[in-house]
Amino acid sequence: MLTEETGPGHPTNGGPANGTGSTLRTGGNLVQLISPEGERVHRPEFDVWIKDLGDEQLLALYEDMVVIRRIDKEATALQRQGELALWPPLLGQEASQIGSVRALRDDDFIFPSYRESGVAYCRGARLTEIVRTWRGNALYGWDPHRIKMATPQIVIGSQTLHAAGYGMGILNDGSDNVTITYFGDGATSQGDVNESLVFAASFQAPVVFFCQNNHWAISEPVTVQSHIQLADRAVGFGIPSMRVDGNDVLAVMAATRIALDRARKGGGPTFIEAVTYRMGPHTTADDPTRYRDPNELEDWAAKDPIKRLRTLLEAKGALTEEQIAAVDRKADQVGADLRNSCITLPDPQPMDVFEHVYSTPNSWIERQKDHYSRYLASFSGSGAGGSGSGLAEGTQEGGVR
Amino acid sequence: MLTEETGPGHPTNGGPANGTGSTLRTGGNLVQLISPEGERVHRPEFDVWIKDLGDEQLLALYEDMVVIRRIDKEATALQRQGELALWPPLLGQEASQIGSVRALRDDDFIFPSYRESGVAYCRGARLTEIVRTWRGNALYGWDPHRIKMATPQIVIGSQTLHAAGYGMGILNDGSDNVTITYFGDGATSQGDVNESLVFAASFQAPVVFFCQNNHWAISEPVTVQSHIQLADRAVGFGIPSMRVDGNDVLAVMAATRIALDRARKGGGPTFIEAVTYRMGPHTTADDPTRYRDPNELEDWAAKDPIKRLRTLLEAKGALTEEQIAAVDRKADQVGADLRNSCITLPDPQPMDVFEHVYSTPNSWIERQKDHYSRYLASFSGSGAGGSGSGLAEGTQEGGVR
Amino acid sequence: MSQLTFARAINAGLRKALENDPKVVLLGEDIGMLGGVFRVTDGLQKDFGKHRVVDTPLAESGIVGTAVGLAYRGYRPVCEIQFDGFVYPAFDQIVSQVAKLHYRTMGSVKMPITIRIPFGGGIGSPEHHSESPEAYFTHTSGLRVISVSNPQDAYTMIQQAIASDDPVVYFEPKRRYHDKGEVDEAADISTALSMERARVVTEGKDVTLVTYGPLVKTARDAALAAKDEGVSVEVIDLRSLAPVDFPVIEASVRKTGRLVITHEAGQYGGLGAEIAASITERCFYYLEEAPVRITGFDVPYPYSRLEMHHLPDLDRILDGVDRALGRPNSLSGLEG
Amino acid sequence: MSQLTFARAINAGLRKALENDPKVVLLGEDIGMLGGVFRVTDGLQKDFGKHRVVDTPLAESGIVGTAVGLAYRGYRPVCEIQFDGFVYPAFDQIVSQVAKLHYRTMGSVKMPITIRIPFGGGIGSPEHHSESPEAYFTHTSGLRVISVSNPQDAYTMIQQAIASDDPVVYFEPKRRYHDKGEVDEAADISTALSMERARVVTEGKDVTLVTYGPLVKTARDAALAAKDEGVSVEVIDLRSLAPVDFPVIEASVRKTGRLVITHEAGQYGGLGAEIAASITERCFYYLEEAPVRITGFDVPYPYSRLEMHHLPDLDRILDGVDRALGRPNSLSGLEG
Ligand SMILES: Cc1ncc(C[n+]2csc(CCOP(=O)(O)OP(=O)(O)O)c2C)c(N)n1
Ligand SMILES: Cc1ncc(C[n+]2csc(CCOP(=O)(O)OP(=O)(O)O)c2C)c(N)n1
Ligand SMILES: [Mg+2]
Ligand SMILES: [Mg+2]
Repeated sequence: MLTEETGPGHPTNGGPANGTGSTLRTGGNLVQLISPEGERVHRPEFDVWIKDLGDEQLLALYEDMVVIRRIDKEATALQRQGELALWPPLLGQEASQIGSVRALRDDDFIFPSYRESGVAYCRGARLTEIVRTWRGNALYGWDPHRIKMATPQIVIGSQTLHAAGYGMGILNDGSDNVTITYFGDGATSQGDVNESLVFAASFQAPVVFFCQNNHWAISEPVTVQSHIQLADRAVGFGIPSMRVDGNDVLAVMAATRIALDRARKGGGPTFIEAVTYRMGPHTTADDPTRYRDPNELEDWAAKDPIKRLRTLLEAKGALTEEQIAAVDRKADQVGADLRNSCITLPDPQPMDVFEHVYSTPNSWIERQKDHYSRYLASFSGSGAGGSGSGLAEGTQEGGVR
Repeated sequence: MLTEETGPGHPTNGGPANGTGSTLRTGGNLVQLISPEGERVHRPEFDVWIKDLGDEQLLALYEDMVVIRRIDKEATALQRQGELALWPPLLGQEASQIGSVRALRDDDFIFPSYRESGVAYCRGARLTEIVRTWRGNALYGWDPHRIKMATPQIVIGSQTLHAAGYGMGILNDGSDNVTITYFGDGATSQGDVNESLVFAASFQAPVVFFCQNNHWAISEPVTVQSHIQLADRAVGFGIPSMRVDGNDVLAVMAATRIALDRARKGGGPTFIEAVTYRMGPHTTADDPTRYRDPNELEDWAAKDPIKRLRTLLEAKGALTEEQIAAVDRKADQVGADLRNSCITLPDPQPMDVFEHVYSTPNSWIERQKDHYSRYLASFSGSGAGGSGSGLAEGTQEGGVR
Repeated sequence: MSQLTFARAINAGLRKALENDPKVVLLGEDIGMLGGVFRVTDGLQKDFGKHRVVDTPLAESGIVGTAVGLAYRGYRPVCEIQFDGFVYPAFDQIVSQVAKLHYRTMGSVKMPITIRIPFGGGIGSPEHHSESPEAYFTHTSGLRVISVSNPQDAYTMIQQAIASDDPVVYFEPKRRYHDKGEVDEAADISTALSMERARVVTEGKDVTLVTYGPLVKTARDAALAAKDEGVSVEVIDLRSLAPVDFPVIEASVRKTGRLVITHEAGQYGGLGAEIAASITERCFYYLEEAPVRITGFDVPYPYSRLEMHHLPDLDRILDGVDRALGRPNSLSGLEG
Repeated sequence: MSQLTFARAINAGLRKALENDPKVVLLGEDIGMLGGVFRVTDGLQKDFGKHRVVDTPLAESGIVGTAVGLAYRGYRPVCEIQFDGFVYPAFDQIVSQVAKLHYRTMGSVKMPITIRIPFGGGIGSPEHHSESPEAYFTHTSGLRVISVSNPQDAYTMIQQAIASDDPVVYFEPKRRYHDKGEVDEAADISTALSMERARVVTEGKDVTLVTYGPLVKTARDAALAAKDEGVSVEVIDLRSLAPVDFPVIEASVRKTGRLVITHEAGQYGGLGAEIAASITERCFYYLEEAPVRITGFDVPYPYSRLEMHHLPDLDRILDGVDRALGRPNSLSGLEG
């Protein structure tokens, strides 16, 4: 808890050595541990948090990023081919997603937005589970309790309050779990996100607020939401914050580890602004050429998160041609699996529409269900089941008619 | 607009000389220009904003505070006597209300909460207009357009968004008006208040956010809402803020003038935390002995806003016995007028219930109205009008029955 | 058996739930030290601690949104909304999260959240303190909505609501908080009447009168008054507003052929419309007259000196009974 | 006369309003440079400037709450809610402020705010993008609620809504955005049919079929199909959902004796319930059968590969018509 004396914007400085309650003030400067050119930048107070990462671990991070980019590419292609109804690309945000999710413990719970497919993949979501929502074959992706990650949240900002509540539950349990919630730059304007900061700060709940500032909320640049850095927002709630290069997987991981450690030790919430860029459209339904300067895209291409880790590893001699090829093969395999599991997804059954509205039978729904099954059964001509025709009206044979 | 370089919590320092966009950083220190003991404390950068106030003006502020305290006392008594259904006392917050409202121009618009009866009085609300809402004789107090002040807002925080929108309207008009919105410490937790800060900052709207931190939200101490100063909140939105002694009418006025000036000159919103204390219950329905340490009340009694101005004026020889008596007579007169206008308020007419739902006739309401007037007319026994009996069930004669 | 006020009965039910299940937590504004503005949670924080009975920051979306997170973590949160008119800031979390998460996750995530809302008028309060917003929730799939009319049900049904794996919105008729009634505190919630069931509280044969919450008392009084005039009114206390226990109403209407529904909420799209429509569908050939609705007017809740006009009372209900019976009434002779 | 898509017709109506009244301002997410996710505001920011067509921060309560403030300042704000499922964060501002301010201030403060909401399903979208929340608003006193079914009405009624001194919620059937129709851009909104009036769009004598928004087209198709079977269906496009123009429905039902209502929203407490209940009250002795409701199910909006089951279609409507006529139908033989 910050003391009264601390005043605005002055969370106590200090590295990890300070232990519980310590926090790093990043001020206006981005924390960056790998430059866009792939050089290792040293910042001792952050370096200490990633010193355990050897070549093997770095290679694994590289592989993760390559694989989730492939997932993204494949899913985008599937959407273009009509196999998915929609897809929200993560292109450009690989380091933010991988650096953060790989810092978590398996039993830490994640409350994502809709763009964290890479996080879900690392968390153990099956490929079918990742795509079926976007194919329109299910509302849900995976069982949140199995992989300790909620399903994609579409209502902007809602999930951050769930995280604050989950964190309050962790406190009640006396556990050292932490929960992390992902949200965008646009989301910071929603009342819910700000209320979540209030609750997490009030109860000192173990929550990591992970804001991926990808500079756009659909067509609105981040300056519509705020004229100052988003990282500053949290400070006004008494929550320490860090601003990191979101295209730098090491910086993201260091910051996330700092925040997790702080929370585990009872130090309460932390806010991380990962400064990154949405390289693709908002979703496959969007056309960014209507509102975005193509030069901006070029600038950010030069800061690519995968390229810079690759350059770093190559310079260290820690990434051979064979290793690159092996990673690409793995990515190809995942891409092929994704495609296959997508197009072979079984169609849902009509009566599924009534399942799981309630956890116990509900007289009103049961009656509606009964009536609809009678209705379907009345289509003598069309065999078992029948089907509605809301989209292609009047195309089917009449039932009892 | 703050630049990216400014970093968290560092609005540009500088006194009024800086002109547009200038703001005073108060840090952890309360701005105080009159000590609780009634001594004038000098802070040049604030003094300059009140240097035009001579003895006459100070006496007027004193009178205002005495009068609104009397209004409060009389209204509380009326409630105890069953003449008002409810009353939200302002006792202890006189300096916050007077220092701010008296800084405004007549054509600046006010969006209050429910506790700003003192503000309303100064603004020209009639005494009947102040009490009729609380008597249950009307939903509304006054015509907001007449006195440039919205009616009391009961839904916590809602009015702050109205202010942000009004401010956007001022910008569109190219006018140098400013709007001020009043809200409590508890309100700072509401999503709406935070969204209002987002909108005001985004559009640099001429809004003064006036937070009366009276330390309590009904039974909850301000620490439930925030562990750090509320003034710090705004800074994270890019809005400069000041923290002033809310029991010091001069400090409040100086700060409000600074904020107004800044807004008028296109400098955008400012947040003022007026640190004060709710000396009475939350409303007349509340019993603070259930949750509040009586010592706290004593401490704050020593910081009384009226007493300190009176001591200051007396020390200056600017407040004679006769002047004190004259002010008290004025207060007595206002108190008597208040009582009189309250108890003589005419009862509403039954059919008023249907008025003003829409601004033009609405077929559904017209029909309901017609049916209810037929129903009332059916009470042949009880003469014209009849009346429902929701509260005293079954007490009246049947109509057509 | 003890004599308890309505408020004390809910308090006793909450206490029982807190005792029986360590996962039950209460969240709300002023529910701790103060015991809630109506004292419904009086003494619970003292006995169960600040982690079980939580004074939250002043933000309703926050209260319900954090309850969702607590439910993810295995808790059974009970949220108090201080007054009916302050539930709307939480509407998004209720409608898009609480109500839909079970469906969204195909049953993986349960939302055993209870949202307590003191509702209705008649207490002389200012704006936003007397509303009847139940139809917003009954129209929301995924929620169960109940209301209680007497201390015994209040005691039992709050426990049933908390025990339910589905989210339940629990409407408390605030103007009855001080009414007393017998409460069997040993009542077992698993053998008590299910919270999905309605109850015939006064038997009758001429007219069926359906209501819930605060107006159950008024309806029973009306039935008594009607009896003096030789009209036998069957009063049904719905208890469950979503789903409504239609078989109970159906059985009654098949007997009486006449239906009156009364509630404080506005008529247009109120719950009475659903009941009138559904019963007309189910009992068309049994109905002697169109179902009659006696409700609050479709106006914002008026100031307190007018509220007795807005609220259905005994006489307005009896006028509706006359209408259902085809006897002379205030609208006699009106076409359509 | 020009051939315009639905979306272009609204765009033209907005343009006209912006031209005619400098106090009209548009607020919303992505409505500026992008022209809205459905391009309904395409080109308007370019032509009227950033102060008239405002890209707001991402917060719906903020959009509606600032619109209230703009209305205080004498503006006529038009808010765009990007999709139906995102209106709930603004619910409090709509229900407690927009709807009540005129009543609260006894007419001193007008709230000439229009809230545009693309609504309904059938476009294969993910969750929260296909809902039909109109009943929440029709149950809210102080609001006018309208929906449009064709480009001409879309063009005229958006202007009428903006010109209205009352707040209007304007529901746009998003799956019809690309449908084309004749639009007379010279149409005068003061002489055009009032937005409170319903319209008979297909005349008939056997059954009355009432609907609005996206299902008007479906209903007309159903009437055509029924004609082939010798059944004459009268289709009424409500246009105004609050208040409903009951006299038009009444007149039709007195003629046909049969009523079917269809909407995409869930049935329980949907607008269909009000219409069934009100028409039963007004036309009890003319009705040959109970009014029939053909609606979306009372489930959260399902994922897109199931939505064709959820949405009423031609066949389900015809099954309802059979039910209203007492002809064999899918529920024949069911008791009650
Ligand atoms: C409450 C709500 N309002 C509007 C939308 C429509 N919408 C979907 S994504 C989006 C922009 C989100 O931007 P940001 O938070 O920056 O996340 P990003 O998409 O960049 O990851 C909007 C407005 C929504 N999903 N929820
Ligand atoms: C949205 C909403 N929630 C709850 C309430 C009930 N309530 C009325 S006043 C109040 C406390 C407000 O505290 P604060 O903002 O500090 O203002 P103060 O009363 O101290 O002036 C509460 C919880 C309300 N009026 N509105
Ligand atoms: Mg973004
Ligand atoms: Mg306070």
